[in-house]
Amino acid sequence: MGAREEMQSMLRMMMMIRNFEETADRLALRGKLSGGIHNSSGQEAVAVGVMSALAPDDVIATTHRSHHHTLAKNFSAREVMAELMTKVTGVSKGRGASMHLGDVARGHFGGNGIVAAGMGIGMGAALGIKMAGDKKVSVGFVGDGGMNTGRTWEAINMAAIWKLPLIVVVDNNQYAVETFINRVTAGGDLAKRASGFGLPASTIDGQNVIEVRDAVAAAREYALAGNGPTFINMLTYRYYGHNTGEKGQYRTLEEIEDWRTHRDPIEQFAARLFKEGLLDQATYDEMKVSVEAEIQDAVEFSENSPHPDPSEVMLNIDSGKLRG
Amino acid sequence: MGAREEMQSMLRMMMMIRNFEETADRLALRGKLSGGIHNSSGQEAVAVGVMSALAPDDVIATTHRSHHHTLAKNFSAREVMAELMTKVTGVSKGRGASMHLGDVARGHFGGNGIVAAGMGIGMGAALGIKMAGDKKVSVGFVGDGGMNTGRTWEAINMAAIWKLPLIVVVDNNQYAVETFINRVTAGGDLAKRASGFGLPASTIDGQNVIEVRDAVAAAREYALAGNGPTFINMLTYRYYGHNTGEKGQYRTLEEIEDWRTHRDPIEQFAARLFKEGLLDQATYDEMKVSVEAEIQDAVEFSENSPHPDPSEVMLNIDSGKLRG
Amino acid sequence: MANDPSYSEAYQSGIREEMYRDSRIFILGTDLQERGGHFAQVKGIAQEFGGERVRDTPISEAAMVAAGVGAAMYGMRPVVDLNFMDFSLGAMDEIINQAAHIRYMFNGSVPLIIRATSGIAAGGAHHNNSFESFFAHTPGLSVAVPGTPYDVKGLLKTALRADDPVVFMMHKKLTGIRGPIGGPEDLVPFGKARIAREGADATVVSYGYTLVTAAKAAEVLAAEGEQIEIIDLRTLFPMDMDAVINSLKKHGRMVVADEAPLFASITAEIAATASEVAFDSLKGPIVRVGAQRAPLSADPGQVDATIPSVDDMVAAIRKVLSY
Amino acid sequence: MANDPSYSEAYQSGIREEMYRDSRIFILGTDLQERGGHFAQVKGIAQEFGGERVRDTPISEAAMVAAGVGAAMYGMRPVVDLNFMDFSLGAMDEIINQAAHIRYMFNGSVPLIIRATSGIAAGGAHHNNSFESFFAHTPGLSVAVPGTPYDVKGLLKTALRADDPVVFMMHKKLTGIRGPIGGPEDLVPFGKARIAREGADATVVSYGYTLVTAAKAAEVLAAEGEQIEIIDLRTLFPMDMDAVINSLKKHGRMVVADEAPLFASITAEIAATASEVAFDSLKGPIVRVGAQRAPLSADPGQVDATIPSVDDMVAAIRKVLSY
Ligand SMILES: Cc1ncc(C[n+]2csc(CCOP(=O)(O)OP(=O)(O)O)c2C)c(N)n1
Ligand SMILES: Cc1ncc(C[n+]2csc(CCOP(=O)(O)OP(=O)(O)O)c2C)c(N)n1
Ligand SMILES: [Mg+2]
Ligand SMILES: [Mg+2]
Repeated sequence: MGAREEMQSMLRMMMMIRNFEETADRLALRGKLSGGIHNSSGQEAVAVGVMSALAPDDVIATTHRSHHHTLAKNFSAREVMAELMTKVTGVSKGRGASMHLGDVARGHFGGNGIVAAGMGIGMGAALGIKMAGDKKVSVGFVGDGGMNTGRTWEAINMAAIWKLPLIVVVDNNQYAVETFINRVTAGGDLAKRASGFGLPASTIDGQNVIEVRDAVAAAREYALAGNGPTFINMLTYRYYGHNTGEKGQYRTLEEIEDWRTHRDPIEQFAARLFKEGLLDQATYDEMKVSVEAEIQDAVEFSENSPHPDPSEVMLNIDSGKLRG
Repeated sequence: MGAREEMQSMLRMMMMIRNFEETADRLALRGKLSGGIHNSSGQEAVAVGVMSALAPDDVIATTHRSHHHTLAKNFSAREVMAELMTKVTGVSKGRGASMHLGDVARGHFGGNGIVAAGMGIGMGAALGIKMAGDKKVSVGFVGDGGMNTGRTWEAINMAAIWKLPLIVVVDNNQYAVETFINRVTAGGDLAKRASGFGLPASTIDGQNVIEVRDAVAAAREYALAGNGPTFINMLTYRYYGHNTGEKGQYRTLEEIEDWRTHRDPIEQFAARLFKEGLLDQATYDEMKVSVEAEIQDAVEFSENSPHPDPSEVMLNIDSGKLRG
Repeated sequence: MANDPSYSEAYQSGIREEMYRDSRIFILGTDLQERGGHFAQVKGIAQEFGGERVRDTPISEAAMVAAGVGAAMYGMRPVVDLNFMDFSLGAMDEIINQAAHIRYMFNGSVPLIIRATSGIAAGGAHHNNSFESFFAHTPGLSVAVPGTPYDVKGLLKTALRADDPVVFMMHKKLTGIRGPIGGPEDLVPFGKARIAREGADATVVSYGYTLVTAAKAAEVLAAEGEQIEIIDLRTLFPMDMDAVINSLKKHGRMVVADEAPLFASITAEIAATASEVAFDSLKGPIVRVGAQRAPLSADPGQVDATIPSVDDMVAAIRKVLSY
Repeated sequence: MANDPSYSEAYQSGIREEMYRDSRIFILGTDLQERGGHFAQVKGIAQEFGGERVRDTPISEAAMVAAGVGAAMYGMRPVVDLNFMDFSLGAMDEIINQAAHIRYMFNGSVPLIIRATSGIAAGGAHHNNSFESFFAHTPGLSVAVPGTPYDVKGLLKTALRADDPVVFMMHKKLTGIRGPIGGPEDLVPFGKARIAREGADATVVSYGYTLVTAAKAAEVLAAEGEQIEIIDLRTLFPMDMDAVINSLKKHGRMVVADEAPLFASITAEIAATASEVAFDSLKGPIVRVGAQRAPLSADPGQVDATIPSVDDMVAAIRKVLSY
């Protein structure tokens, strides 16, 4: 893939995620999904930048806010939207909904309802990769809120001493529900906190998809060379409430507007591509149209898909090999 | 108390702890205790230095290896030895044995069978102190092994953001059972790890009782002034196995001999007092005799004390106020 | 009824009154100050008492409970609010090994409440565990499972005035139900069940949202002339086995129901003990109703298929009526 | 018998053979390499297979289990050795919310063994919890509780060849018992109880060390001419209720025993289900035997007073014999 195509496809993926999220949130507000969602709008560059640096069979494990990661890992809008509606055609066959997107066979070791649990699983996957002698990496996503969960540091320490091919990505939108990071997180820069655990750690602009991609690509090389894990704190922002419908007073409208206006990852990236001659208006407009069509198709597909059969709740709980 | 008396009493306390531990270990090997013990010989300066800087009603919470902390907090050799024999006259009325020494009313919030759990309780005590508006501090002891337990960092972060009057003391004897700290702890100096959590952190010589005392005294002032917690990593060494009878191959006899010969906290301190004219041979000899007598009395007392009544196992499980 | 306080408001009312009464009481947990907790359980309380007594924490469940344990030992009366009971998994050592065992060893009391919302609703496998049996099994812990606004407030008050660790489990699907509540001194004792509905033909023993299912089943059967008694346990430990046995002795027919996976759930304890103690009164076996042994799907239809329905409950009651 | 392998050696034998058979199997935990674990369960294994396949970990129970979960999802077959089951409290989310639920949602198998020593002995309250009922209650988990060296090895092999998370609980006080073990292909299936002693007059259902107590009680009663059958469950989930019911049907007299605090223990499940299923066979109520509801004291006399004694067991059996 040439640079132009690659850049355009990254841009399109971000646009698709944005459209997906805003569409899903609207559907949730209208009661069309199985519960609310955790909207990732504003954080697209993290997801797309990370995945752009990974190989298709690298592993990811993530959080309750994972639509963007999942779509960027090339799960189709159809199967993600269908999962939000808990349809059998969904990523998790309708059993997971918004928080539990995953498919082990495709290297997606799951979203997670439990803060920071996914990162630990990502660490375990990295151990699996190392034990199997494979040339892959595992990415563990965690939020800023997960920086205060003890298991996070257990996992990072373990990855560091064992030099596991793990990349810890902090999808740092600076808030955990209503709680601003600095209110509950001592010590300032998270990269400094992480570096005390003996692994390379940096803080980067999570709104700049190229910066994200390059940082992850470097970390991946480092891991594949047997050097172990890397910690990357990506500063980003979520535009909507923690979950569907939430309208908190814990941050100002000005703050949100400021990020939207001056640091939007999609607008920034599009502007850059325009400037560098890698994108023209017609292509951009076309992208918008095709993204809109893709999401509408996903909604239709999902609405037309059936829910899982209630009678199947006892299927696939275990392998059956230990049944009495 | 004059400097001479204070110094001598610190020295005597260290000597008493040493004698206590070696006596207890011998008793354990002869099956005279209720199980084995975690011998703290070699780590006396940590316990005595810390307690010398505290007020009597400051709170401590500690680990499975806590005889030295408990004795230094002025619990008598009698009641500690009796507890090791699970006698009713013991610190915990015979219910705790070696790992569970504690008496809440006297500011000892307990040894702990669970690595790093005591430190968390110490943090909670510091919160209690702050909420009550009292002028006290809480000391949470934790081993080097506990530096890799997630809850440790949760507690430290919480203490830091809330500026709790907590002093985290790492009783760092460099081994967790058979495991040398550097094999399992990434990032080198623990003080660096801790400083990423936004609190003053230092590594000091845990064999130097005055250095320990002064560091804790400073941390105490800092906490009482409302500035919050301090982390102090105290380098020390245990002379015996992890528990009674253990003779591992995980460290060399030379290493042990080296610490015993060149860094023994008691010998170093005695030599210093001799040199500074704060101790003479007659007093020192007298101390040895009186310590020996004290420990022998403790053993006799304990042996002559009864075990708790088996019929009382259902007493004092709860306050009774919620019984049906 | 429409003007009665909700289940969450009952909690607010109880905690507010007690916080005025006793300055040692304080609350800590995530997202309590502005949001008022994920179930509005402490809505407005931070505004009234300030950020020192309603503390927003980092996402550090172990440290949250440890903070509560240590502060309680020191003499304060903390309420650790975990929002969802599932998150207690991150603090199990602090709850089970520490909070529950301290008094026994160190002779200090631990007046600590661990509140969380529990029970089965939407949200999938990680937010819908049923840990009642874990906590009720643990020596040193008491477990409250209020089924009405009145009991939320009254049990909370009792817990806040005792000196012991209490796990306080409120049911998600009861969050919005309304009903009368008591005044400042209306305490509900632990270990005293409530007869939620009287009836002479058979008894359903339950708690939490399953009481609603049982009530619907009782209505169905009332139409057929069967009078079903419903016992609301209110606390799982201590458990009011006397109330259970007394009811059983009236007619010898009993169903025990909740929505935890059936195997080794708290219903087993009730059925086993009642079968042993009141064996001679039994007209036939006690029948247990519970959830299927499956992680909880996020799909609403599958949720309904996993937990007991009104039909399941009616069938179980009919079975004991058939003896 | 004196030359037979011990319970710990049976484990070593099983893990060694399986590690040769399947290179995906590896072990992680604290102090495994030199010490061989706190119960010598893996003594010599690191020397044989090296430090990559027997990994000494930091004291990070959550990360230990998470490492196992992720590696298992990736296709390896980790054994996470917690040494003491009590330390599982630090990894409860990883065990219950993660390991047990992943297959259901994400369609990947989690061939993970969580081994630890459990049961009541010395050491005090923090090292003597009984969590059998917690794990057996959790959908997605299986629980093995071998009572003999043979079953240690045979159940371990079965677990290592399946694709599911298994909690493998070995009893402290059985660590040194000796007995025959099977060869490389002698597997013991899950969910098949063992008749540890045959008898026609009454049955004791149990597992772990309590089997020893039961055997002693049976000897006492044999002197009086009573033939007591003892069923060793071997796994708590799946549970061989058929074996329990079949034995019960022979005579209608049953005791269910273990040493967990009685309230809401696994004995409740067995008694409740057996009472329900085989109601008509019962000569009288099933009697449960368990520990008192107290944290465990470190005093040996108090330990004995907390858990069931041979006398307690004899008394319970006499009670059912009296029907
Ligand atoms: C262990 C645990 N505690 C609490 C929660 C409730 N909770 C869900 S999301 C969330 C905030 C997470 O913040 P962050 O990690 O920054 O992720 P973000 O929502 O910002 O993407 C909280 C507290 C949870 N799911 N798990
Ligand atoms: C959570 C937990 N995991 C494992 C253990 C078993 N264990 C007891 S002491 C110990 C080593 C502790 O090392 P450290 O913290 O350095 O204390 P030390 O023994 O050196 O004083 C271990 C692993 C435990 N008690 N608790
Ligand atoms: Mg965030
Ligand atoms: Mg150590």
